[in-house]
Amino acid sequence: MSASSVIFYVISGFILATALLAVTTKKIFRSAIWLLFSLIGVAGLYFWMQMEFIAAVQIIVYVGGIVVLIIFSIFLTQQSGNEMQKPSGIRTIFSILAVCIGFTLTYLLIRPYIFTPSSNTPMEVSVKNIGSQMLSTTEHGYVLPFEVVSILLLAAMIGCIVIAMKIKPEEK
Amino acid sequence: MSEIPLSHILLVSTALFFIGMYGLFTRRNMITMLMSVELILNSVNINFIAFNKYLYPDKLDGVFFTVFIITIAAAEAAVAIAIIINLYRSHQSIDVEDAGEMKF
Amino acid sequence: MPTPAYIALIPLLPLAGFFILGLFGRKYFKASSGIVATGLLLISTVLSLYVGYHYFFVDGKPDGVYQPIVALEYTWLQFSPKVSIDMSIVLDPISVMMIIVVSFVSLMVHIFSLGYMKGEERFAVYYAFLSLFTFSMLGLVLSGNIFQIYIFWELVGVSSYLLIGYYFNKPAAVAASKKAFIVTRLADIGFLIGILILAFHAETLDFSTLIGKLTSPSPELTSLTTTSFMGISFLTWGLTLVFMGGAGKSAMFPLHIWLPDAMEGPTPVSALIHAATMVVAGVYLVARIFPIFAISGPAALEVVMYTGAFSSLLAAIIACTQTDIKRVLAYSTMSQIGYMMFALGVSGYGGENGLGYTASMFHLFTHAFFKSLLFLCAGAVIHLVHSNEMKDMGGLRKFMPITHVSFLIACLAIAGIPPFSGFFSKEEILLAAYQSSMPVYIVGLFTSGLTAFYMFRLYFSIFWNKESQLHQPYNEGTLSMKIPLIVLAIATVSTGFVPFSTLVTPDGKAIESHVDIVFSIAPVSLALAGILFAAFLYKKENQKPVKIASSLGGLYHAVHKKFYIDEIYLFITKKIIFNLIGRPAAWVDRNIVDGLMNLLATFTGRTAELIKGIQSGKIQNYTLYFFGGVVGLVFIFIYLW
Amino acid sequence: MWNDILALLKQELIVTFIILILLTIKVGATEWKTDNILKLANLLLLINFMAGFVMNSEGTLFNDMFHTDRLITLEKNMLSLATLIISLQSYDWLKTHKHILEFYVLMLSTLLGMFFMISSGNLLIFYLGLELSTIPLAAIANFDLGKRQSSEAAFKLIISSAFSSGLLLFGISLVYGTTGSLSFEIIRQQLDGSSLQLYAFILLLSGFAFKISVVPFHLWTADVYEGAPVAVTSYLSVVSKGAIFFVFVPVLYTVFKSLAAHWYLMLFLLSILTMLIGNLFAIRQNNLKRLLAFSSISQVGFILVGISGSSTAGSASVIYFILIYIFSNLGAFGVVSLISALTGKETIEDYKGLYSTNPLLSWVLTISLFSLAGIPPTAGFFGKFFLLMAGAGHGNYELVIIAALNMVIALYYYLRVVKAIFMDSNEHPIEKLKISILPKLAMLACAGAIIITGFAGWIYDHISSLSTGF
Amino acid sequence: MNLSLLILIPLITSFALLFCKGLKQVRVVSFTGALVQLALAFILLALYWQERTAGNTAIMLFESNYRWFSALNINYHIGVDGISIAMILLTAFVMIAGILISWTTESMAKEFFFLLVFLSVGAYGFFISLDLFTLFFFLEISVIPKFLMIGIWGSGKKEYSAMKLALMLMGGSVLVFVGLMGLYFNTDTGNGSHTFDLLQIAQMNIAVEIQRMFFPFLFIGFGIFTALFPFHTWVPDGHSSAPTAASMFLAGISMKLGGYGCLRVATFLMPEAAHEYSWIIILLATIAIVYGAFATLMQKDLKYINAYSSVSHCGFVLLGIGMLTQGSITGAVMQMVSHGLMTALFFAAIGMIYTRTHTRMVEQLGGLMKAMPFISTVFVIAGLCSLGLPGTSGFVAEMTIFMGSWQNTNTMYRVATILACASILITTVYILRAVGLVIMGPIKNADHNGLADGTWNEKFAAGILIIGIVAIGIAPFWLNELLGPGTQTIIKHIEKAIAI
Repeated sequence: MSASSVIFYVISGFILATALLAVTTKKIFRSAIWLLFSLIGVAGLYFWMQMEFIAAVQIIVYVGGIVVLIIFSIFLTQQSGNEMQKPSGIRTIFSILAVCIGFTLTYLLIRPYIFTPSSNTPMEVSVKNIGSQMLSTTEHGYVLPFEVVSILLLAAMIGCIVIAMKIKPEEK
Repeated sequence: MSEIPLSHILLVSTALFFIGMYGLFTRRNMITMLMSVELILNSVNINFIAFNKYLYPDKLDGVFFTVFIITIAAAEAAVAIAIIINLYRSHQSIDVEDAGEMKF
Repeated sequence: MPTPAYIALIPLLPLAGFFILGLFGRKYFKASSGIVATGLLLISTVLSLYVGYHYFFVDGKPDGVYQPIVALEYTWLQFSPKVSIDMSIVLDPISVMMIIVVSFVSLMVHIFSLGYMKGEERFAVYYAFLSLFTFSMLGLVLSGNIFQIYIFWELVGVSSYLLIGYYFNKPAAVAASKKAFIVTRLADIGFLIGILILAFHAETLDFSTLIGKLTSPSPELTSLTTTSFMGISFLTWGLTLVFMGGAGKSAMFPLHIWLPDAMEGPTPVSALIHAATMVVAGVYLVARIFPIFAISGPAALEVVMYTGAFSSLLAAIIACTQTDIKRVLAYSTMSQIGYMMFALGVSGYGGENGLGYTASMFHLFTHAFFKSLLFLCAGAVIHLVHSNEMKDMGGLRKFMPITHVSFLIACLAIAGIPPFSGFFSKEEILLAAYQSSMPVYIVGLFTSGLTAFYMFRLYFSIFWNKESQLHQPYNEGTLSMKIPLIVLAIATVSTGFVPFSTLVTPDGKAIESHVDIVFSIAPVSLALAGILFAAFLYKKENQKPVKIASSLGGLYHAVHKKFYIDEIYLFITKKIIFNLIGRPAAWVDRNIVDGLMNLLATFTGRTAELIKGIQSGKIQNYTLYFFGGVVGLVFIFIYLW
Repeated sequence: MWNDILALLKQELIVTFIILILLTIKVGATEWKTDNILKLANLLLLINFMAGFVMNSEGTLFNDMFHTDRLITLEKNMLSLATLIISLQSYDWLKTHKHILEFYVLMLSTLLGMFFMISSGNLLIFYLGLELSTIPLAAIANFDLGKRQSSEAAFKLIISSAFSSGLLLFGISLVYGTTGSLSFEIIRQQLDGSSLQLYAFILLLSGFAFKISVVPFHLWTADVYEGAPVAVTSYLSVVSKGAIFFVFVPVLYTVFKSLAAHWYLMLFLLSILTMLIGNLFAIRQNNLKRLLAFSSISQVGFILVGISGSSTAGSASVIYFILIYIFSNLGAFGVVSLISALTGKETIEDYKGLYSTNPLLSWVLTISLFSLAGIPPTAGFFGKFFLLMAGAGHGNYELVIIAALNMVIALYYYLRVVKAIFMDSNEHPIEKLKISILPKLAMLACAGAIIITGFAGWIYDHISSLSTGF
Repeated sequence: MNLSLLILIPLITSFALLFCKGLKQVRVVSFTGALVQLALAFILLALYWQERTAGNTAIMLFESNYRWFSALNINYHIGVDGISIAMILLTAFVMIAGILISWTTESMAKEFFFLLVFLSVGAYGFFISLDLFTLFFFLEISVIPKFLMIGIWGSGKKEYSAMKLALMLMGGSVLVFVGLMGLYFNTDTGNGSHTFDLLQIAQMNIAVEIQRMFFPFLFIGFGIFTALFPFHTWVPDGHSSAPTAASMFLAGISMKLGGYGCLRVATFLMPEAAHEYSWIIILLATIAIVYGAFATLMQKDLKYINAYSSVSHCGFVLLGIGMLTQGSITGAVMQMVSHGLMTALFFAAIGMIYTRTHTRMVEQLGGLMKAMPFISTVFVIAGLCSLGLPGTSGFVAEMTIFMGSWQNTNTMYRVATILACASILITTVYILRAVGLVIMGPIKNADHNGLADGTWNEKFAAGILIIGIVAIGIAPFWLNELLGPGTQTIIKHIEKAIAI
């Protein structure tokens, strides 16, 4: 077993373990931190796959953005030290059942499938390539999705502002 | 990297997917539900990157998809958090069980 | 040869009367409606007498044999290319005889009613109904098509219903009218099915074609005789069922129960419908298709004979115990019609064998006059004492001499005392019976004695017996009431001398008339004995009848209660049909059939209530179900399928 | 190139332009009067709708990521029309609202998302369009800011749609993994019907099914419909649902054609479930919004029957039905939203005796409900008839029979409302409402369209001639 | 003649009604409309005779055919034969009577007349349709106005009844729909497209297996409309709760839609299946006849009496159709016309009684003949027609059915015929019971003494129906002749099919 594979298993183990902790731990703040670790682990996986750009985006957006947002909202809404309410028993059982069945099914379907890799020459995943394709309208151009997503972000922003704005008391 | 078969990576992503799903099913706190959703999206991202890397390295479809998913995840999280905050103002709780006023 | 147009007028004039009085009578003819109807009918009567004269003595016998003449024919309803109802007017000896009887008696009743019904609130309606009845009856007898006869048959039934129920606020009248209609309707179903059977095989509804086909060896006849149901050939079924219709209208056992009750109608109506005309429709019907009975369906004819004989006896026995004078008359009618029926039953076809037929028709003819006379007299009596019960009467001979004499004449006629008309017709009937069936002859003979007894029981009870309680000098009635009595009395005396056997025979050929003195001794002496016995019991007020009655005990009671036949019917209808079929049917409909529909609705609602928990309002459950759906689809479509 | 972009992206550009205008007003110095904003917005939407009729062209852009043709243009136009009607109907509600401009911006951005989604030739664009049409919608679902139910609805919407997106994405990733492309065209060629692809398809299908609320993916529907502002509910039930159908049908018919044997049976199963569950729940609803929510679920079941016809008739009948459904559902929701906005009353009990005070609203509601129930002479009859006919064309009469029987159950709850309006007496019926001219106009337009659309055979013929590609 | 006028005139009338103000205008408009329609129906009849005597032997006359949904080959195809004309005449008669009977409607008069006139659009359209789609369209159009009329202006448990009626009729039309689908997709016009055209389908030979499968849908579906046992339970509730005019229309015309459909669509287009299933039809029809009659015996509410008797009488229609002989089918159509007129008259009479006495229970009524002779006479006439008295249409129709049915020589079918014949006795019993209790006898309720008799409009309404009844009863040959070509076409079709 090479170092690369060892690293992979370590990262994978880390991702799954922290993710599991993130969804099971009782303290909400801890949960957020475990999530953070898990996301960093995913970023590690991207590094491992030599997708540095994606890894960077992962860290910037998730770790720097979303998790911080989440932590803020936790502070806004909750005493972080409190334990969370326990889920109802029956639902937990059913959830475990559903998740296990789902996982088994999915994996049983994925594993035997023989993926046929493309034989074309690989393209370098460089920031330059990504950048030029992102804004290109020609072959492999992603300008349209880019524009769509920008509108989406704009809309989401407006939505957030309207909703989360403090309502003045007399309006109620 | 090449010694690791694709299916192992897919195993990880699938596991992550269902861990996220488990969280979504069982977490009573709205914010933790949101976190579970992020896990799910991450698992999909791993899928895309792995497929792109292992199978179709000639194009960057998977990579781009991942980028857009990450963006959307951010937007979604933002809106969701805004809604949760709004909900918290009226319910004084972010327990999802309390948000079951409309039923049957 | 009379032209068709004015023959059609005979029934149509009363119909016009019905429409005029029915639509406008209430407003415009409140007082004059009687005159209008009577006037119209008078024209009809004159016309029918004229037609009768023409048919019998001028045109009817082109070559010594009376031929049916089709005066008018119009296709009314084409059922199929072959089978149609053709509205037609057929003149032959019996139809001509019948129109004379019907129009004449009806005219008398119309005239009588002018006085009798005077002051009634629904005077116009009464005459409208009376006109309708006359129309229907005339139409019936003139029919040349078996379905046409059925049509008028029903119309006669309904007008009878309307007339019986004329006093609609009297519950008894309502019940009686209902009963009459329902019982005759029951019989009519038999008639209808009989028609269906005969018409289907013979492929015609026309009488002459029908008779022609079914009396000669034809494929139609073969198909009727060879097909059978329950071991009896279709021909016999058909004829018997047609006879069932006749039995219903003619009040033959066991369909007679409506007739006595029908006396709830106004008395002139009883005279017209339940004595002279409608009740003989059954006899007329059998006579109409008599050749088929006689030539092809002897079995059915036997049914006719025994039914007639039994009914005649039964009715005579019951009549002896009744106290309502109209009911006595009603049972006597039934008995006399039984006579006519069995006379047909014992008759054969052709030549001298047709004596029974001739006798039956003769009796029908004479009976019409004397029986309507009896009823009208009874009407006059009731008009005076305002009661139908014998015990309220007695000694009326001084108060109403004309009525008294007329009644006596009629009684003598019905008892068969020569030289009154009844004697001649009855004599022929008994002779015919004697020639062909001894048991029937004996029954006839015995009945004839009984007839004399109960008629004179009636006569004595009304006009003799005790002294009347009436004291004030009393006018017997208006002129319009007296004239019909006198006319009918004259008719009763004279009609016996009509040479019937030369006019009305099954095959149209004249047969020799028999008035055999030797043969007459037995019936006449029996009748005299009956009269004497009645005089002995009822001439003076005494206790003898009561004693005899009590000595007979249960038998008397059974007879008095008309052998409980009514009760049996009531039991069947009220208890069995209403309670065991009607009520359960209604219940099943509301609770089972409809319940099933409602159950479907309830079931849907329940299911909806049951599954409402799915929509629990909890988002995590929703996602769980969501994923469950995915897993389900995967299971079904990847692993199972 | 630019000419192409201008021509083919015409509708999207117009919507974007409108968004920009509204944003300019928002950030501009002068404070606009509410009334004027509304009038301007409606005018712009009207222009948007009108523009859909002129200078239409067909073609593809961005190497097949975006494509449009006359059918797609028509579909977009239908959505524009629906948006216009909703905007007009919500006039009285919006007048009292503080964030009208934001509302319009968000609504139009979802519309834009739908346009892209319909025109997508690529899973990426499809996904982005889908999200663009969902996330802002969740935000405006929360626009009754003070109301708890509104936030609850928004939360349920966004979480469940995030979950469904997760599954959908997982499916897309598998499709990508097995076919190597995101382009519909290539996917179509690459499908080999293996179990994994079938699995991916099921995940994709569940994503679609979630959006159009097919049982058992429908559970969010009623709660969200009830809690959200009625304008948003109508939008959700008509526009976003319609948009998904517009993309669902071609995706099924072309991209997944090789899996037809499978998806046909899936649709069979799902449509039965959908109709049945939708109806059974609708039967016991007292809140009109909730009732309409379940009714719209069962309508989806009927549409699935039509889709299962998998032919030109299938596609044409679905599009035709959606056109009718837009009018019918908006007619019903329009009345409900007006009454809800002006009086706050939403239950069937409140509607008792409505006819005595508000005959116009009653008639519009009644006609709309009859159209939903599929009763002639309303257009719903024709729509349903052709849907089921398309289903029967496939030879599967069992499905048609079940669907037809479900129409009977559906009739029951529609008639319950009609009964309340016309037959029940009420001591305190809803008072006579003063309705502004624009909403009134919108109502009458709906009612008129409900009557006319059915009889105008050429509309169906036109749609049918456009969908001959399937 | 342009047959579309038959639809347009009521349509225009109903829309004109929407703009009317006040009861007076409403009355004038609706009455004028109905009158014009009646005139039109007679003109149509005259033109029809003219065409036929001129030797036109086409199956349908005055056809017109417009494309409607070309993509699906759906046309607006209309045309008439004698059968349709008879039904159109019936509708025109009942409509005018219905409008007159409702003359004094006070509450929401405009809506009432609107719905009433609108109902007739459905009936007219149904009877002239030659395209199954159009036919179905018009069939369904009439469901909802009935619901509204019963629910708004009805009495008793009106909402329940209205709902039941609407749902059951909808269930019926749903079955019809499935049947139509089955037919449509098994037709072939030669160029691969399917057709709804009645005449075209009649020319095709639909495979027997297909017929076997879809005939029951069509027959039961239409059967529900015409009170086929055991789907008749909407009839008693619906009829009894409906306002008078609606009851008249419902029993008089709506139920005939079903019979007409059974004949024109189910039997005509699928003769082999009709032949194969005829024993079931006859069984159900016989049950309906006998059982309906017995159930009527026990009813206490006048409207229930008439409603159940309608079940029984409509059983005759189905019996006639099931027997598949020309006579029986002619009889079935005659029975439809006759029952339409008769039951409308009956309901009119009951309505008149109800508006005055405010009760329909037989035990609370009695001796009405004294208080209101006109209404009572109408009641009696309706009753007599119901029990099949000669001179009324009931007799003609029933006898034609019996005669026709008897032509079917199967023993069991004959037993059915005999049972049907026997049922007229039960009919007699319940009719006389009702007449005896309500019309005759002493007056039970002293308040009924001073009640007014029929007003002019009621007299007119009853008169027009009685004229119809008597016109058929006295001169059935014209109806027979009118129906002849139509029934012959159908019977030829059936005979050809059976022979194969």
